[in-house]
Amino acid sequence: MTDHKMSLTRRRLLGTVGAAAAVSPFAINIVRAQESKIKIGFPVPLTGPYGAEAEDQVRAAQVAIAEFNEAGGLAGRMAELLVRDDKLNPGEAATRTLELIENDKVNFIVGSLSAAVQLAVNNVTKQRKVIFNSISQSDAINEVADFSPYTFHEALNPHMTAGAVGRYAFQKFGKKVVFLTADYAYGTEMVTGFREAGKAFNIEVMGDIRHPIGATDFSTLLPRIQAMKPDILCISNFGRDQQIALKQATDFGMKKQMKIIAPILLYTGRIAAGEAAFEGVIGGTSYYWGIENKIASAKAFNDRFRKMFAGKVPSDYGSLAYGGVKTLLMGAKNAGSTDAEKVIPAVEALKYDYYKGPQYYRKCDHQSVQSVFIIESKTAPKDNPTDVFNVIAIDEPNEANLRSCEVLGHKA
Amino acid sequence: MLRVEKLNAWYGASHVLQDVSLEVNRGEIVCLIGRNGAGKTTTIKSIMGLMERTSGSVTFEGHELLGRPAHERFAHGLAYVPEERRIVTGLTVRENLRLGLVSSPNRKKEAELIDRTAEIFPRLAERLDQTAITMSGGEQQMLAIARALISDPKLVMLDEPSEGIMPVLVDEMFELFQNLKAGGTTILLVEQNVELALGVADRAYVLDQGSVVHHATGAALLADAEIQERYCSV
Amino acid sequence: MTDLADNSAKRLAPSGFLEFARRHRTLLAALFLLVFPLLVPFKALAVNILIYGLYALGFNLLFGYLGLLSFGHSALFGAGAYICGILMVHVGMPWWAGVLLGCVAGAAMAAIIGTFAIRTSGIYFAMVTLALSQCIYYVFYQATGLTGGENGLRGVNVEMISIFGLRLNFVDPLTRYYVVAAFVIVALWILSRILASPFGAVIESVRENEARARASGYDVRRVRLVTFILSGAFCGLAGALQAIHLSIVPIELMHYETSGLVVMMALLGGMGTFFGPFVGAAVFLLLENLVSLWTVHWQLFVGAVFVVCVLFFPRGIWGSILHAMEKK
Amino acid sequence: MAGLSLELIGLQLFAGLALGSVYVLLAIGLSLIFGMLTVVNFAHGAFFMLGAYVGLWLLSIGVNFWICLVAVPLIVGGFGLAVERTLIRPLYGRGIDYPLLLTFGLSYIIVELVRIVFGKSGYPVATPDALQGAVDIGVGYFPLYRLFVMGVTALILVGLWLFLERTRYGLIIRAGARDAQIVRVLGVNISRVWLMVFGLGCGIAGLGGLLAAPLQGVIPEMGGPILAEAFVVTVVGGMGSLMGAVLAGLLVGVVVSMTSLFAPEMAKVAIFALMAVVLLIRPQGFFGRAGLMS
Amino acid sequence: MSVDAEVILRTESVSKVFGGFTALRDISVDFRRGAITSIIGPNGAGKSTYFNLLSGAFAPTSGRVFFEGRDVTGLPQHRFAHMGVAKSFQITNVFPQLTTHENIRVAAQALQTCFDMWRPRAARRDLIDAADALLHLVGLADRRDRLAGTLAHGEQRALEIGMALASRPRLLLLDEPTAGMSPEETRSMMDLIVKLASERTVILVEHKMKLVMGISNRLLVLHHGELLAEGTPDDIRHNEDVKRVYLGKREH
Repeated sequence: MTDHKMSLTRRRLLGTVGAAAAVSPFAINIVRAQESKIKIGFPVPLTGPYGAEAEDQVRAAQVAIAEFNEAGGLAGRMAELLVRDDKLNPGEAATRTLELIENDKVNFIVGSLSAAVQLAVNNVTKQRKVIFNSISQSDAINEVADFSPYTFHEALNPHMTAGAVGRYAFQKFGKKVVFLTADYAYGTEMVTGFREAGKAFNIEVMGDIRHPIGATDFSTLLPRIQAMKPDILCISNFGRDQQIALKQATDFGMKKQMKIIAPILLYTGRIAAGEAAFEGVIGGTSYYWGIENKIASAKAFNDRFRKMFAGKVPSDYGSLAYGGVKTLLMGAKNAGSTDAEKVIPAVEALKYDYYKGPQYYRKCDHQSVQSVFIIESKTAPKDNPTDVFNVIAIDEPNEANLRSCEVLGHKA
Repeated sequence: MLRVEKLNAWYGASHVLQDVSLEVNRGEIVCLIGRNGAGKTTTIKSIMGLMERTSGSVTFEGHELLGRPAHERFAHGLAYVPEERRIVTGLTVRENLRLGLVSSPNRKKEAELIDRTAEIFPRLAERLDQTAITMSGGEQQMLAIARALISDPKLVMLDEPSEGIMPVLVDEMFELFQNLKAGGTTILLVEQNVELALGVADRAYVLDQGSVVHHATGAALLADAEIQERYCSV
Repeated sequence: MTDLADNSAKRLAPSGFLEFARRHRTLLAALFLLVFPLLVPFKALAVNILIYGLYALGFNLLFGYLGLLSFGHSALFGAGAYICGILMVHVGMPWWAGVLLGCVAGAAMAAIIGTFAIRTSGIYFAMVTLALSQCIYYVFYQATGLTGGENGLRGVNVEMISIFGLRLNFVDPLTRYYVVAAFVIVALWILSRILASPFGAVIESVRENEARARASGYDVRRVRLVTFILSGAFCGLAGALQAIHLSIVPIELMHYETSGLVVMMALLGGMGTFFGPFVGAAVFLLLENLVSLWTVHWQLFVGAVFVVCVLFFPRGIWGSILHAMEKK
Repeated sequence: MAGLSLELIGLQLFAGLALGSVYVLLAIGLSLIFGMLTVVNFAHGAFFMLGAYVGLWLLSIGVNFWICLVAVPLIVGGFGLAVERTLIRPLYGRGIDYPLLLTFGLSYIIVELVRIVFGKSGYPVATPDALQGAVDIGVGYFPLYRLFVMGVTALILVGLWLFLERTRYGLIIRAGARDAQIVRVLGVNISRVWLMVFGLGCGIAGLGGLLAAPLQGVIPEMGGPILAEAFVVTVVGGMGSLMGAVLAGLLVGVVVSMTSLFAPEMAKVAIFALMAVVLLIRPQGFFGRAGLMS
Repeated sequence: MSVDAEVILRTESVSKVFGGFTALRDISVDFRRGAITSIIGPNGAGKSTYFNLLSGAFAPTSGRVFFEGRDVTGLPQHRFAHMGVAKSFQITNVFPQLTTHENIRVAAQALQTCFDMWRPRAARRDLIDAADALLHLVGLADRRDRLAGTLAHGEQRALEIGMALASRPRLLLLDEPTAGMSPEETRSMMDLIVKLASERTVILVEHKMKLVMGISNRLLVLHHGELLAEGTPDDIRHNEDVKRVYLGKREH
């Protein structure tokens, strides 16, 4: 595989000359020769606070590309990954996606990390009928307003993770629940997921405290939560918000008073925030490398990843990128074409187990139906600093745990 | 003691001092007179090192000062009392006086020097611990002068000390200048109140449009109605 | 257009091409914009440059020409984008109505902020506009039903547009570029006329000497407010064009970093010059694009460029070029 | 409202003051620098972040936390000195915009350099052993470490106050902030004073970063949000006023904590709303000088 | 308040207090139409404060100001120009980055149009011509296209007067118009003032008493914020109080 960045740079330099040949608005899309590479645009937030996650996404995507190419590609057509920095900004992501589609003429787009970015990318791709496989979380992307036949969602959505964690926690730790929620769509979607799951357990919601996204201090919110004396505190936020909230809740001695759960715990976040803050916290994840002793495909994926990247293990968001790229490439291979109209039914038809057990895309909203792992953070053993979670339960793939197609506005 | 030769100064692009040359001898009171905008203030600001761009020569006791920063010129024994009595109004009178000593080697004797100053300026003695803003204009001017004197400078330059001050206080101030002179302090004075200034001055320079146009003893100038009319008319 | 419109003109004896260029600056700019997409790595970036260039021009009307530093222009830019988007998505208005009303919305937002902020000046004006724009940011952030909140507003889609019976495919990048360029050129022309008008003279005189302008009989506050509103109209238009270009409106458009961005662009290009802000926007975006392809540490380069510019090219890029030409 | 009691309000008030004390630490440095140099230091957040990283690095090589409390402000302050000497000094007399833009660019550079050296992901910083746990403050339990932060802030304030009011240098700074020229003609090398003040402000910001590290961990972007908040505090208090910075810092802390109690999602907008209201009523802030910079 | 056609401007016991300091105390004066009235007094007497009250730069703390019988107390500054009051400043106050011609043109434009933002400036031939005429009047015709900031001090003062005249005022207020001028410049400025006074009322603030004695119809003497004397030049010349504080300096 050539270094895509190098070749891009060269093209840029030639661009001022070369572009003159392609100015005619009618000449678009003619030059898409069959023997050319399969190009996958990959916008992820390389800069900004999720740079570490994004780098792991790139790594895992490269694993999928390498496997595809080693297996001979699509009748000899090799795949290529075009990485772009979306800077965690939807506007930048939309611009980058336009560049990938209009300039680089990519066949598929996979990527994104934040909800807003994935919705922005999706809006651009669906208008241009380019397949996009989103690898970040959102409930909105399943809904009819944002969904299109070109939209796939390999990642979990908040409803699924919160539901799985809720079903596990409410029966175990108690019914009195307080939410500490980031005040934006993703946060409220997680709370909705918990509440839906909680109905079966008759949970009592004592409070839902919203904090502004990007908060660095929770000390003014925590005393009130303590005063409510709940059994369970659901910290429904993400990334750094979550790390700081957990750290400060620990400082306030809240872990002794209540069980803290989170819909999603990030591997990279746990590494960054350290064991003390996460100790004993229970949450959900789409993937944890430690599942490899139970699931064969996970073992294969981890080994391949370790081999390519000096013994590193893939993170949760990384593995989603692997799945997202792999499914589209396999769909193309099965369809024998990169034509979107042919690839879509092929991907819809996939029943796959690439890295975490059986999965498939639901027909109506192209949501990947998959398992959710319930994990508990622990102190890593001395000899293996990557061993930070115990997988304490597996919520098996089940369409019944998803919001129904009707609820989402699709004609089932 | 102070020798200024071919001093030029600029505000931005405008050339405001042109080849100003003057001398101040030890123990003298020398006065700069001239109309508003004639360059008097600019001259002493240049001597003190407060102008951005200057050329020529300013020597003080044989040291070339041009190009040296203001604080070094202070260290050589120059003191400057700017116009509009620039005391620091948020500070007390005592603090303003202390400010006069912050970089003087005399600061070890601070208490003693403040006591001595209080004797010379009885009006300040009463209000040492008041905020300076509570004082009248004349008292503020006295404070500004006292602050410049407390470090025992060799040469004091004063810019329009009598401006906007009650006549009684002006008289008091000019008496002070004469006393200072008697005590060995050298004074370079810029004054609008020409008659009064020339009355105490040993010598005076007349400035007009950024140049020295006339130079004579105070008494001679006081008698020269034509020069006064031409360059200082009120 | 007379040479009165541009200060730098007066320092120069009228001479040959320079004088011609000055008189017909909109025309020359239009010609340049026709070939501009060929010089840029990709069309979407060229469109972004047009839009941010217009945003910076609007900002410069207030900062460079009137001398008021605003840190709240993101609210004007964002208002244009959101109102255009909301009217198209929720009300179903045609794209052109959305764009025009987006422009109006920018002006209206400027009127609201301006009414409060215009009482202050200097660094406090910057801070009041910052504070008010942040409040407006939260209003739009919270109104998720209309704006999509954190997720942003999606679906501001324009597929085909027809102008005088001519049907154009707006999804096509080059077509999109020329449609946006047409708006920008008209805006440039209008701005150029405003600056050359009697009111343009009033703006300059208020910047030059507020007390004198007041004594001459100008209501300085109203002049400021009207200029702020005009600035808002240009920024609102830029915002609306951004909405139909990207087909989304991210909440980030409203954030104060978007205000800071335009300040940087104007200073980088040269505030108070007609094209400076446009040049600043172009250089900034191109630089960011190129450097971020080489390295993820592009912010290091961006930061360094600013430090170097401030230290060694305080007139900005365009300002330095003009200055060098005048010296010859 | 569930669980609302007098104790809770008291605890909330206290949490607000504790939060405010971090704002104060940032704002006094900003205010000192602005009041003295009329430089709006946009890199102040970067210095805060730098303090946290320098602390992280020192702790990782085995320096104990208490020594860090002294070493970090010295190192960050020293860096501030270098910045003033090389980058900011050439800009004096060129208006307020240029230092503002320069420090803005500088903050990009500092943040990116930290990313290059320390990586993009954050690191946890453990609360020092002696300061772990919570103590009863009468209205409820409060983390000991936060009390410690309040204590350090109070100490810095008292120290700064004594320095400014009782020492020769303090006198120079107070006078120099009002009239730099007078101080020059009284023999003070004002550029050296400006240098020291910039270093002092940056040093205090660095200390703030070190103190914040155990509260929130360290990441390269941690200076951004706190800078915005510190700006609000400085502006509300009156730019250049230390007293204003202290009162406004505590006020902003309390406003945040009280909004958190009743409408937590509005906590962030409350800060800016407060600033807008204060500035519209009193454009120069609580203790600012009218007409400054206008 | 009866409209007295002879009185163009009247202050009724106006006072001005700045943060506890009384700069002006209880001054009542009628200014006659068509006369040159000079306000004199030593530095710090409150001349400039009084001038600023007359020109509307700020409102009095107490008392009232009437222009042509109309109460104008506290009206914003820009309204004064529209009523027919123009002023020049004590410190030179022009638009430095605009040309000399543009300075006057902008000032002339103020009473006609402010928010005309469409037509080119060149289309307003009348304003351009008016500005040229005024340049001629104040003797700056050959400086037409110079940036005002580059003019000599005396020229800038003349330009200011031109700008003040551009609004065709009935009352012209001049604050130390000869400050910092050479004797030649001063003389031509005085000639200009006399010429201007033939068509409009002029109120002059001056530091140099001898200068205005010859040209003024009436004089006001301020001292420590109070009105010390008022009358014709002869009255003032012989007033004992005035002699004491101003003319006679001190009798040693």
